[in-house]
Amino acid sequence: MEREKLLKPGTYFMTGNTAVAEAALIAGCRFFAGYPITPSSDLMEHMARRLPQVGGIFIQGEDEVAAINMVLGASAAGLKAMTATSGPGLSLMEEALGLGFMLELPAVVVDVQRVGPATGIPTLGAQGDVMQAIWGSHGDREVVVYAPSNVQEAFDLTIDAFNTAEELRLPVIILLDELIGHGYGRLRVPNLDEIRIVDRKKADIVEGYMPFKTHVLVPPFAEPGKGFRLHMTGLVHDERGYPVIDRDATERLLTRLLLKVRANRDRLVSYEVYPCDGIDKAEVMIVAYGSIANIVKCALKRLKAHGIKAILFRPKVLWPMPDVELCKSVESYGVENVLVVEMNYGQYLYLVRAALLHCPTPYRFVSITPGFYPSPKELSERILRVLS
Amino acid sequence: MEREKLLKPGTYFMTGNTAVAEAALIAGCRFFAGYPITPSSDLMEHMARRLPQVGGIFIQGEDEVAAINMVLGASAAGLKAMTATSGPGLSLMEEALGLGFMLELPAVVVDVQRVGPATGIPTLGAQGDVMQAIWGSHGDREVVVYAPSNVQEAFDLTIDAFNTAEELRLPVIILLDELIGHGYGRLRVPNLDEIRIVDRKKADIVEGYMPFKTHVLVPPFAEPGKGFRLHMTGLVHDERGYPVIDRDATERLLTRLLLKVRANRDRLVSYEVYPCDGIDKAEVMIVAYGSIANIVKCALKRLKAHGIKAILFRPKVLWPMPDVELCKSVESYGVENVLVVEMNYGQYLYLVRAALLHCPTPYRFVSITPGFYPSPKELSERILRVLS
Amino acid sequence: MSPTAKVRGVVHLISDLCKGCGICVWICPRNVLEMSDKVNRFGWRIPRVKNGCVGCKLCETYCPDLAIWVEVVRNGT
Amino acid sequence: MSPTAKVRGVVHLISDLCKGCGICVWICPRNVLEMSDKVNRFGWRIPRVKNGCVGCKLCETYCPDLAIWVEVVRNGT
Amino acid sequence: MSSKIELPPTYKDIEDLIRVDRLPTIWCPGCGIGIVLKTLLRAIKKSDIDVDRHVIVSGIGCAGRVSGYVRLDSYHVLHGRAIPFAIGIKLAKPELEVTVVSGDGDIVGIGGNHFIHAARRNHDINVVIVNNMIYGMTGGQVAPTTPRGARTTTTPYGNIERSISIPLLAIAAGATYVARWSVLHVDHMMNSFIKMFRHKGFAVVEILSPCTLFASRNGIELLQLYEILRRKCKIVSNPDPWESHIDIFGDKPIILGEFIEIERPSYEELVWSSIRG
Amino acid sequence: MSSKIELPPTYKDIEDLIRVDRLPTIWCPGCGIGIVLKTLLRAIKKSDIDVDRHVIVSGIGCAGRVSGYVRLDSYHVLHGRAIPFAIGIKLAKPELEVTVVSGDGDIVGIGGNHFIHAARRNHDINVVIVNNMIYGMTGGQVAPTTPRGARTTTTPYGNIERSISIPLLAIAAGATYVARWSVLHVDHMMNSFIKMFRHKGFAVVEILSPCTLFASRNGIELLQLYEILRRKCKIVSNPDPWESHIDIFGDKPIILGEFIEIERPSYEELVWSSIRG
Amino acid sequence: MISIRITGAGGHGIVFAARVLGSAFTKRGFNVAMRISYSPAQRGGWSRADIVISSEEAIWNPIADELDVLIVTTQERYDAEVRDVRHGGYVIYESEVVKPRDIEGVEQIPIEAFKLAEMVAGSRIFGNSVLIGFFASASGLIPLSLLEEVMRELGVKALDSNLKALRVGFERGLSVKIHLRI
Amino acid sequence: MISIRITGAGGHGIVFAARVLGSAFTKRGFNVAMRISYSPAQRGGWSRADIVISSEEAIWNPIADELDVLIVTTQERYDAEVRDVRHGGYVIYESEVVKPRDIEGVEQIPIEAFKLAEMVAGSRIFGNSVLIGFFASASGLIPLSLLEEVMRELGVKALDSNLKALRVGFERGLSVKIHLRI
Ligand SMILES: Cc1ncc(C[n+]2csc(CCOP(=O)(O)OP(=O)(O)O)c2C)c(N)n1
Ligand SMILES: Cc1ncc(C[n+]2csc(CCOP(=O)(O)OP(=O)(O)O)c2C)c(N)n1
Ligand code: SF4
Ligand code: SF4
Ligand code: SF4
Ligand code: SF4
Ligand code: SF4
Ligand code: SF4
Ligand SMILES: [Mg+2]
Ligand SMILES: [Mg+2]
Repeated sequence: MEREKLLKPGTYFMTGNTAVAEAALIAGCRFFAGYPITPSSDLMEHMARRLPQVGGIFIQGEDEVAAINMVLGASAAGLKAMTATSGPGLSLMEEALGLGFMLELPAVVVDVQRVGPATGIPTLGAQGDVMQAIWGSHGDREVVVYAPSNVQEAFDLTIDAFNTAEELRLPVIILLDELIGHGYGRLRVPNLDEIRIVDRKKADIVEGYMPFKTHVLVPPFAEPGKGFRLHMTGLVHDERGYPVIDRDATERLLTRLLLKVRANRDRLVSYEVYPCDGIDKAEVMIVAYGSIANIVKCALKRLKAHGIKAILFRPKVLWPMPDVELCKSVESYGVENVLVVEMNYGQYLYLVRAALLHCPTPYRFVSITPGFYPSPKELSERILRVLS
Repeated sequence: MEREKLLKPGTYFMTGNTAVAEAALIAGCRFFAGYPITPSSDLMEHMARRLPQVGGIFIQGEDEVAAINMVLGASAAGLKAMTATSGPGLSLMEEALGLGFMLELPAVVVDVQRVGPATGIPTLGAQGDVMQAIWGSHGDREVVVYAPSNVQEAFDLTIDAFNTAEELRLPVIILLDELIGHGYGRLRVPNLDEIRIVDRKKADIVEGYMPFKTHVLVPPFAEPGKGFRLHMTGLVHDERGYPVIDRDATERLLTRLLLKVRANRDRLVSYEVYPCDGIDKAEVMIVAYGSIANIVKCALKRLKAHGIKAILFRPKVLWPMPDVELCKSVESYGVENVLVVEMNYGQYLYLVRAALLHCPTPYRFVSITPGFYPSPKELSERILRVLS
Repeated sequence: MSPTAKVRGVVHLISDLCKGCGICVWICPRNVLEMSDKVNRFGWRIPRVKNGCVGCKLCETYCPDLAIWVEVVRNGT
Repeated sequence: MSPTAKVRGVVHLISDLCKGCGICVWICPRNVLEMSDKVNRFGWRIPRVKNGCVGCKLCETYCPDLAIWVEVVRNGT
Repeated sequence: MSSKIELPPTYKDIEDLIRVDRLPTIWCPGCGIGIVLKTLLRAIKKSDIDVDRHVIVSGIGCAGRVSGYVRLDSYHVLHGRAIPFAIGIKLAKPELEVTVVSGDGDIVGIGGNHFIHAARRNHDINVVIVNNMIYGMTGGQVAPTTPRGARTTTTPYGNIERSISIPLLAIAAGATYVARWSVLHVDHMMNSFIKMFRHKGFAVVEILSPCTLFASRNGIELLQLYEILRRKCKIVSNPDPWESHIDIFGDKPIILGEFIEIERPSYEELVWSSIRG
Repeated sequence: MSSKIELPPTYKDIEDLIRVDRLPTIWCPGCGIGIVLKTLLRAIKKSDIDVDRHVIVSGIGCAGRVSGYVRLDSYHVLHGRAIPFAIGIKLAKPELEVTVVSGDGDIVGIGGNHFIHAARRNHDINVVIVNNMIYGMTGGQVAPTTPRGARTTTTPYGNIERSISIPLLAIAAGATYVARWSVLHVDHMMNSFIKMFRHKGFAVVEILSPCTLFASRNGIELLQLYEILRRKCKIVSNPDPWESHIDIFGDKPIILGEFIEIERPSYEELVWSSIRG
Repeated sequence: MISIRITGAGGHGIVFAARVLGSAFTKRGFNVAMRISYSPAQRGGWSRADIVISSEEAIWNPIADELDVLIVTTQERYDAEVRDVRHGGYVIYESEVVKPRDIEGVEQIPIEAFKLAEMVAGSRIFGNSVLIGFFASASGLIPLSLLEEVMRELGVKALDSNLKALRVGFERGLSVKIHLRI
Repeated sequence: MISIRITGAGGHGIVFAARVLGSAFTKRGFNVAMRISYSPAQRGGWSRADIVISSEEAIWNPIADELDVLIVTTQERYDAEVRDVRHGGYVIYESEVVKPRDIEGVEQIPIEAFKLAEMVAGSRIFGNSVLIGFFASASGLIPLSLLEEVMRELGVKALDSNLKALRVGFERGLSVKIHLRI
């Protein structure tokens, strides 16, 4: 019955925010707690309408801190849970993202980016929260950061995001920006059977169950109310979940948690090289993601007209970073110049530079004024100026 | 009279937290709002006792968000203001750090780092908040991050931090860790006259005063109550302080704000190369900062005994990063291997890698378990293992 | 001023400020105002003034946009 | 049990659990307990039991550390 | 866009306090916030405090935009954080008269904790809450003040939450002056504003203000909301805060009035006297 | 450190609910939290709810450590955030009986906003607040509950803030069961705990608990604090929440009792019935 | 690849019109990217939809270098946006409210959408549907039946009136020729 | 460079003793780095101060490879920490409570600090001052007058009693020789 209420297979024309919401429902999300903020509010509003239809719970919290902690609580109780926000809200959620990581609670956080810092320009998109998504919590925590660049990907990567969150038991982030969130595009929804849905592995009741076993990367999940008598704490803890102050226990816990992402990087990494065929050598490789990558694609034609052979390297997953793959592309295409294009003043740029150390290549940066998407023509002119 | 109540010139044996507090008072700090958190609470407690003695205001907020916003308000009213916290609190303050940057309000935020993420280990030090300090807010914001490695530096860099905050009108961060914050060490306080104290430039009342003039990097500060009838907003704004949605105005505002740090990087950058003499070639350059750098210094002797010529490159200011200077040292010492040592699982490492792209050199990383300071012997053994 | 003195009002509209909300129309106790078909340069339909204003200034008081004001004219002056 | 039945108590201390806070000493209506010089393995001074316990169990009830308990012995049994 | 707009002569008294170059405001046609704005400015003019000593702080939201239209020292800060920012200003410069003007969601939603603790400490600041019973700026989501049953974009099936009473919460937390009016009660509002400037301590004035979005989400016209206010508001002297919950679509009257006015040393008095003493 | 500790036979009834392997607790000698812990566990045993359906959530602080000593599904989350986390659990699995146990600072200091809005929405969770009138875990700083005049590490010259009354705040915000006891009122406490488990809606039980740090910062012994409680606490039936401010060093009695017990549909009831309906 | 902009006042149903067009192109198998923008004011002001239709799978960018077609319903928007139309492009304007300037190389096509809507559907608010129909037939890119299908699927209120307006617009467009290649 | 550790129970005044020593070395012109640690329990438990004294300007590290001197006042700490003392190092232990094990190459020096404190100053709580005095004279590194000066400056309560305890400790230490080189 619930299944009937999910988005039917077919072709749609919808916004990125709606696509994320519908994908979440299909992925099994049955809990949403949020707090309004442009340009993510319509995603929340969609969930407010849709969740009760599929037997799920929607609640608007008194603030973002409440929302993310409710999400973690619901996840602790076994539901797939999600929130959506924009930059200011993500800032407020950072502490809890660390808790989710420490308690190994799956959760999906959508950040529909707008111009920052502070209140910035609420209605216009940007790419200013990239480093915050990766590094915004205190202490060492790993996260998986998805950066869809169109409505179809918003849908597909949301499914992936839930699957990853469940499989690795950690909070993951989906970075949209206003242009993708509010922009409409084509969405093809396959038959539900063709969509791979992962549910977290549940623990069986056994005597001596260790909720934080360290010889498996992702211990099975124990649901409350089943008799596990489980203790979870945001303090550094041992295999039983008890707080400890001990070097080995700390090292064991933190490295295991980090390895969920680090040891799985090959599976998590995702990127596109465009055009995918017809080119075997490129002087310039442009690194871009999200909505900006779309404009880059259009600009490539113009660059070609100016005699510049360029390709786009587009991470779909920003973190873990496709750094090895980036270097491979640099090498296999004989790239002479790497050009990072972001709608911010230099963020992912630093990680690209760190990656390039493995295949030293000159690099350049094109900063696009947050909020103001250039046309392909404007962008290609900017690029030409930087390259010359 | 106030001056008499400041720490007298002389030699002291005190904790890093106390040294920061006393330096703040000397630098002119007259407002502190905070919220208790180990291992920074004693800094706040010191201010609670000392501020009223020098005519300053102390208040404990209901949470960290209140504390940092009170600090910004007090700064907006013209006082030099400060707060101190640890990782979880810094997470909660990130949104307001962006506001301070946008409103150009000087403020000093001390983060006495402990083991994270989440609650982690409250009583033990770590270096896990480095990337958060640099990248933790949404949107693009610049910050200056100080990383003293002993009590004397805690004092000296706090003076610098206030001066920078006032001069550039922005929030700056001082990163301590538990070992420096709670550790005792020698402090030599010079005559007050020998300490350079910078006060923000104040605006004069003139018709048509532009609070956010864009042809000066740091516009003079207008105090409320003086008739300026000033408007400040966290929205993107024009020279009058009015919110605007305009590409040029956005570009002008954001680049000017970022340039405060970027254009001043040469003056802000600070680092030590150790030993500062007696070595002209080093196979290995260790990059470390804060308390870990002290242990590295002691370990160098042991490395030498193993026939390894190594030097320490220690940023005192983590951001802006001494990247050019790092490369210069790599080149001038003929370094063959760079070794980053941090008490985390790899943070500053990424920025070191990005820097090394300008002087490609093999690198290694030594991760020290957060909370558990190694002895020089343990550390040198770790290093030897990594190098072999 | 004697309470029986006859008072009337002359209503002025700053059409650029008006947003056509109709509060003035709604609140006027004498039905002096009604919405017109005229739009201002921001595209808002603005009210029209009819006769019978007694100068009570309710319209002025409750206009959120400072767009309407009333000149009170005392009898004989 | 008749209300006049004489009741006494035998007080037991789990010394490992005691933190020597003295609540039991303070609360005992019969002054049955007093702090001793004995320390337990965590270094806490622990109380000593004297005579006269009436088995009211106040000490047990208010010991925060579950360290003291009272066996109530009824007269004649 | 807004070149050369001039205010009517009847607003000459407050013309110097308005950023006329920013008119018309961004508010919807008929939005009550404009009435609050002009009443506030008139009260400032009538207060015995030099206008240059008045400072306005607001958070984010439609009501928060007030700070941008006043020609006064004014700060438009983070969503929910106007109160701590204002406290920082007031503590630093006690000679300033600091007034927070912001929305219901901003002050008692996300900012609720600052609100209750500022009331408790009796900070000597004024808080004007424009209560439109909804999150206006973000497009009409449920607010803590939204009446039970009301429809909003996040309560498409009707709100199941009880709405908060701002006067009751304020008094329970420790506020020392608390009043409630609607935008239809301009004289009372003005009077309360003047009182709150004089008051030494935490003063809260809640103003009920009709919102287009609240109306349309609930299938009525904005003017019908005004009509409801006109019909249902009842001014009570010494009103009982326990009776102050707002039942906008029900039968119960909406209680207006001054709920409390007491003296208690403000935080600023105490802290400054301890420093000077 | 704590090998082979065995509980006294009189605790056999709750032995299975205690993580005996973690004893002794980290709490100071004489800390009242231990009394709350054992009373809570006894109440859980006496509740009609299967122990496996009980869930404990706590924030950070000395009182927050309770969750680590109970052998129940238990979550020790962020400072101030136990309530939203608990709400998440309860909404997701309404069959669980979710109880928050945490400190005064955690719940009404940093967590104050969650507290008032959870009360307003009448979430069907229980909140036990161990009020020691100070921030214990961090070494004795002022809390919103610290009495005026009291010394703490951050009020070295005496506290100038008014302390909050938890019952008053809870009721004003909308809580439907509110009681206050001290650790010296074990039977009443137990009774209230059992009641709160039965209660459908937001139930708050405040327990006054002496703290070594509060005592020593104010120049008295811990046992003197116990003595003050014994002397000054007064159990009142239908106590007036406005009279519930605590004046620990003054002459006024400390009012204990059940401040409110009313029925109002809980958020969970409403949301689940709308989904099922 | 073609780019279309529809713009006008807040109440003109711009977004709805754009969604109908976008959905129709999507159903025809194209990649459609669309962006919505509003004037900064809280209420009132203008709205705008930019649609880029592409036959290349990987292209999802709604931001075009220049417009092939501008559909506009207020003078203010006309004045602000007409310069974005490419040489050889088209402007379709509501001829009751918009007074076009002379522009070299741009074909400007009037249609009294509001009046027609009022006539056939009883209200000017269906003017947007007239415009969609007009563009569809003039460009020859979308059959009427597809538009009707989309409108039904979108679940609009007052479907009948919208359909009426749509049809009259479509009819009018038949006598006009707009040459576009996707 | 020398490293000293002082450790014992929570109430033993460990931190105070360490601050006095650290301040005295600082006043003698050395670089002193000191670290304080506590057992995890909220109250009670142990405390520990590690002091490293260096004559090199740039060295500020309180974490030593091994201890030159361990000063200890509980059996539990003795058992836990004695292994950190280097070959050739020293242990100064409170002889009433600590029963030392036999350790090759480590000189273990008893002093009944608590009893002496009780005798000369009226309370065992001044045992920490006895230990400082004892170490100062035994090592010959700090003159009595300097310790007295530091104690005065630190503004301790019960200064007189502390000074008495300090002096008796210093006296006792004169007959012992600890060889350390900074
Ligand atoms: C941290 C943060 N969260 C969310 C927002 C988005 N936001 C802007 S205004 C607003 C609510 C406005 O409601 P209210 O305070 O009632 O003011 P109104 O617009 O109704 O006057 C929200 C949620 C934000 N700016 N910052
Ligand atoms: C975000 C955050 N801020 C601050 C802290 C530090 N902290 C831990 S417990 C605590 C206060 C504890 O006081 P209370 O809640 O009254 O509990 P108690 O220890 O008195 O039982 C604080 C401030 C923290 N862990 N996280
Ligand atoms: S109340 Fe003011 S804005 Fe509204 S219609 Fe009347 S004049 Fe225009
Ligand atoms: S002044 Fe009074 S009578 Fe005259 S138009 Fe205005 S509201 Fe009507
Ligand atoms: S009350 Fe308990 S812990 Fe305290 S002294 Fe008595 S037995 Fe020991
Ligand atoms: S049972 Fe009662 S009488 Fe006996 S020792 Fe305990 S408190 Fe005293
Ligand atoms: S949304 Fe509501 S509060 Fe905001 S401007 Fe419009 S009417 Fe006013
Ligand atoms: S500090 Fe206070 S609350 Fe914390 S354990 Fe000690 S006595 Fe208990
Ligand atoms: Mg509102
Ligand atoms: Mg407490």
